[in-house]
Amino acid sequence: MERKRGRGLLMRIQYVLNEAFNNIRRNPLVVVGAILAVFITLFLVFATLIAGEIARVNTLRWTDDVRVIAFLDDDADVDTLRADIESWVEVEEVFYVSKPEAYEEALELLADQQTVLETLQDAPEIIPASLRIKPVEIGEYDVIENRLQNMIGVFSVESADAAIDAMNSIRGTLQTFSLALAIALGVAAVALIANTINMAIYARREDLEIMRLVGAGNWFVRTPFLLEGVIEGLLGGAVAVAVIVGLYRLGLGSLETVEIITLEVDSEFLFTFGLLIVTFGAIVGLIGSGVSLALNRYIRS
Amino acid sequence: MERKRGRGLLMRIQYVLNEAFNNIRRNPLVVVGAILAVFITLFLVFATLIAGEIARVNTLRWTDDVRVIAFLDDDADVDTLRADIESWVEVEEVFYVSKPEAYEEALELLADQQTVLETLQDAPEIIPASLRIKPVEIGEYDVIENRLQNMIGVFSVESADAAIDAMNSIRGTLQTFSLALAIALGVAAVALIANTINMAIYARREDLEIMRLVGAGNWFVRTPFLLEGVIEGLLGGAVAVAVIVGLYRLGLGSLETVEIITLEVDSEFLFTFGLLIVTFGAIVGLIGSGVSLALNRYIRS
Amino acid sequence: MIRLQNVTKVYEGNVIASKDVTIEISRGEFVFLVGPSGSGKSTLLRLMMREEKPSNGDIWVAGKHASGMPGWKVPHLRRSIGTVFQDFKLLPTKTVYENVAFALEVTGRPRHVVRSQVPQVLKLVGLSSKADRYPRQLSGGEQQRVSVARAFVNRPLILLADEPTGNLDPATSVGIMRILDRINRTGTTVVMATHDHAIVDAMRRRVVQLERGRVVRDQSRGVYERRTEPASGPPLPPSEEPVVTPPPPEPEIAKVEDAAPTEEFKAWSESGGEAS
Amino acid sequence: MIRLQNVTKVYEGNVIASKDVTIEISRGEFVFLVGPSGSGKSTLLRLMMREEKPSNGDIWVAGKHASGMPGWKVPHLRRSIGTVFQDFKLLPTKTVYENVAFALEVTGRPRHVVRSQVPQVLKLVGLSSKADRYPRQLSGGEQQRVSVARAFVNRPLILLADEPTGNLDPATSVGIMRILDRINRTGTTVVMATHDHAIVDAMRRRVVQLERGRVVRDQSRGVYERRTEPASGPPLPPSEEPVVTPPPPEPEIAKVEDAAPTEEFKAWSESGGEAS
Ligand SMILES: Nc1ncnc2c1ncn2[C@@H]1O[C@H](COP(=O)(O)OP(=O)(O)OP(=O)(O)O)[C@@H](O)[C@H]1O
Ligand SMILES: Nc1ncnc2c1ncn2[C@@H]1O[C@H](COP(=O)(O)OP(=O)(O)OP(=O)(O)O)[C@@H](O)[C@H]1O
Ligand SMILES: [Mg+2]
Ligand SMILES: [Mg+2]
Repeated sequence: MERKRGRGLLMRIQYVLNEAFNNIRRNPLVVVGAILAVFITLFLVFATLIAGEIARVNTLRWTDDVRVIAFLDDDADVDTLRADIESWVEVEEVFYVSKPEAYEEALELLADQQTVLETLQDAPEIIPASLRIKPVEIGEYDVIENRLQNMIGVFSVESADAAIDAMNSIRGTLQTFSLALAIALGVAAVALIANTINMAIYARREDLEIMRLVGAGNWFVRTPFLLEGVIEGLLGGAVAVAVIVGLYRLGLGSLETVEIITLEVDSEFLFTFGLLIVTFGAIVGLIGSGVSLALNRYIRS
Repeated sequence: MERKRGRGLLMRIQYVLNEAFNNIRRNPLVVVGAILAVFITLFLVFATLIAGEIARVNTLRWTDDVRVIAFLDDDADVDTLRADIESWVEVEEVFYVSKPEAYEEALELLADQQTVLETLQDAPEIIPASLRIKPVEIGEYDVIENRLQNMIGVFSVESADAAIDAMNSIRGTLQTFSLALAIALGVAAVALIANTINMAIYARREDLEIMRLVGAGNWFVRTPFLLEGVIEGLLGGAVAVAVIVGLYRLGLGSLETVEIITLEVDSEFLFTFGLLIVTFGAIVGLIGSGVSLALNRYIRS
Repeated sequence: MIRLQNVTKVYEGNVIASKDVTIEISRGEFVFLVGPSGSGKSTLLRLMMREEKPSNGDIWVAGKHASGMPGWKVPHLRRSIGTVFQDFKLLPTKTVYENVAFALEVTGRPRHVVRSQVPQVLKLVGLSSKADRYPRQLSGGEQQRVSVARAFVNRPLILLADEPTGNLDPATSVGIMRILDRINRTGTTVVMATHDHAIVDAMRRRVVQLERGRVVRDQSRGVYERRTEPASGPPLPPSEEPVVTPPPPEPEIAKVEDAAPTEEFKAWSESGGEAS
Repeated sequence: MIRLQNVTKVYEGNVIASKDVTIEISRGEFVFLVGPSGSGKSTLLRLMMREEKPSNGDIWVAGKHASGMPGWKVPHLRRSIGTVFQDFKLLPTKTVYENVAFALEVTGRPRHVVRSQVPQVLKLVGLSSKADRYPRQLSGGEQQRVSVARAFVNRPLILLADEPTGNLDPATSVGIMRILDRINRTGTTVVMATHDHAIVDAMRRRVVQLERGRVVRDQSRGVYERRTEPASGPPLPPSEEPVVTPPPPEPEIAKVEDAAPTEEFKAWSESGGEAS
């Protein structure tokens, strides 16, 4: 009895696989339609995710330049100060800019403010020496600022508060936007794929009715369709990932040199998200066929 | 003969309209599927267009603040200069900033550059009076600069070249991006809608075969399907526009007060693009059904 | 009216469905196509209406070279042919009325013609009360009668009928046959594939018998079975106990539900007004 | 085996297809359902296999309360019933072999049973050489025989056959009837709707006659036509010239193509091994 039941299950699995693959082979138009829908929508989702990642990487680079500047008294003990500050956990790196270097820098920075420049040239010594401190986390600049303010030898602390906040907010906006877009596209993908699979099942409503008339149980009829949905979702997702990765590698080769922003994305990111997209395709395929089987009045008992 | 042919044409138009509406009424699942696909894709396209427009309006506002500054000699004839400059076609407006006003402004602008500030406070008279000139077109700032350079009474001309160029490039990037996105989504929409209508026709392949067997000519069979595609495209597009405009008005009421960027979009823009989207839907519907009729082997003679 | 000249039809998979068939059918003839299942009756009818093209040979129908004409001319040919399909081929999304009207609409008949003809034809086949039903709401025989009604509603030159009584009881079959006979008497050429020996034997018209795609008999005023063939086995097993066998039933007149077919037919055939 | 108790079926649109039908069919009986087109034969068969639920009354099939069982139990009921559908209902995307195998697969039979049974059954109905064709590549009669093969391949307790010979020539019909008769003799209950009076008259089994949804006759060893009914009109019009009328054809034995049905049937019915 036990053995018989086990064999029956094997039979059914074999049947379901057979059935699903035969369906796919014999209804190419419907299947290609479903795969196309999955492909296009997941292509868009994946492209958006990559665009978001490119934005993130690039805006992250901006913040590489964020420094808190401690202007030093002329008699400050630079080496001690520097060693002290370097030991803080919030601090990643500290540079020293001497008075002459600071003057050179000022000349450059203020190049188009002629009036101020002229004034400076009259008194090069008014530009003080400074320590440039790079925070580990961009958000920690105010902690560093507070600690610096109380140190001996530091007469003034400066950080481009407004600039940092602006950068942070642009980064935030870009990330929120690309995430929102990816989610919106994801939702659209679910709806479109479910819709397409629904129509594919509608196109075969007579088959389903006949199967039930011949005595096929609910799961006997449904499982091949569910599996078919999963396979279509998988294929569509895989094609989307392959095309995107292909296009991306192609585009990388021809574009990277012309633009200053980097288009390079972590290949681990590509892999992880590629896998996610394919899984997503499979799940959506399953949901799509599940929903249509549940909705479709031709299949309900 | 003439009259009869005229009546025959009328009969056919009536038949085609009847047929298309009956199809829509009697195959609700297929029709709703097609409309859903049009709706979702055109929703995304239209939303992207509006987001692009919001970005455009907002970045346009930034450039409102673009001014060319002409620093004046202490003995310049301000009124004559001003009248002269105001007469140029490239110039929209000219403001005069006197020496005391310029000093106040400098104090504010350099508030966080303490060292420079201290220097300034020692010699308030080094900040000159100036004319602030607003160009009609942001791109024309260099023409104005050149003309100013040669005028008597102007000792120096300044405009935030780098800033202006950066703004322009951000605007350009945003616009290119949203246009590219809209086009990509548009292409995806065409493919998805055509695909859906194709499957809708596939679901009715038997009907089409039977019609041909009973002696229906190519156009007698096809026109109702083409019309149906157009109607589905129109409806999907109209729903997309209605939903977007509805959501947008709703969002406008609750969001505008919290953000500094404006979300207001010209209602003429909404109207024009709404109409475009609906037309686009109709055309895509027509193309979709046309392509499937051409491709579908069940309908070819 | 219809001429097949050395026609051979080979379906994909090397299935020979017609082999070197030559038949000439004159205007106004009534021809029965008989033969066992799979002998190629439907294939011949499909060739005549150009649903299929012959692999070899030529076919002329209503003066046109059916096997050679370009695809876009086919609808025109089919409009002069009425067809009763073995599997009915009704449009599932149209009602009975609309299915029949469709055959008139494809020829561009004005609406008032459709409005007067369709109800008359439906009355003729006994389906007046079911005009607004969809095919799936009909019994098998009712669907078959809709297919019959659609085939002759536009008074075609040629009527091809593929087992038009296969799903009908003998009484209704006789009714349908009476209608086909009357249509034939008004000049329409009728070709009918059938398995109903009672009908063939009662009507005694030309019989073309097929076997494995070949014409093995072409006899005017023939019967269903060739008499020379010997019975090849024991008869059907009867119930165990012996009973008195009644005389074989004679074909009866139609008991078509709504009205006597004769009057209906008269009304219908006199209302030809608009249609030429 | 099958019991209908005061069964009434009203379709949407207030169509009364069965009216107060009470029938009891015992195990092993062979019942013909006869009656004019639209009299409710298919409806009764649909009710027995629970394709439809009665509007009123109760139905027991194979010891189960078919009209009252929940939907998820229906597949189990149907697996003990083999059905030949009037419109065949073959799966268009499956080959002949697969269509027949499907009826075994739904009951979870092991593969070697499928592999041995299906070819035998196909041989029995004369379709061995067409196992790999798709339904659209078959003639009407061949499709009907596939439907017949599928209905009895899993040796059901009950066989419901809706005009299983409607698209077959008399010889093949007799072949099919011989198979049904043998299946019946092995203990299967057979209910068959038919219009073929030759078959009904030759076999002399129980006949249930319907008219407008009501049972008007229930006669053991009956014939197709009730003899009390008068012929209601003139006979079919014969061809103008008189000819010698041959004697009415007797039903002949099947000329099923591949082999003599008797031996085939023996092989098939002895190979029941795996199936209980
Ligand atoms: N789904 C349905 N909806 C409405 N009416 C229906 C439906 N199915 C059948 N009918 C009607 O019920 C009546 C009986 O139909 P049924 O199919 O049982 O007849 P039948 O005896 O099998 O006839 P036939 O010999 O022509 O096949 C017919 O008048 C038919 O029009
Ligand atoms: N599309 C097709 N592809 C391949 N073979 C086909 C196709 N259509 C028909 N056949 C084969 O051609 C032969 C003749 O078929 P046809 O339909 O003409 O027979 P028929 O005389 O009408 O039979 P029936 O009385 O059963 O309807 C059959 O053996 C059939 O299997
Ligand atoms: Mg046939
Ligand atoms: Mg029936």
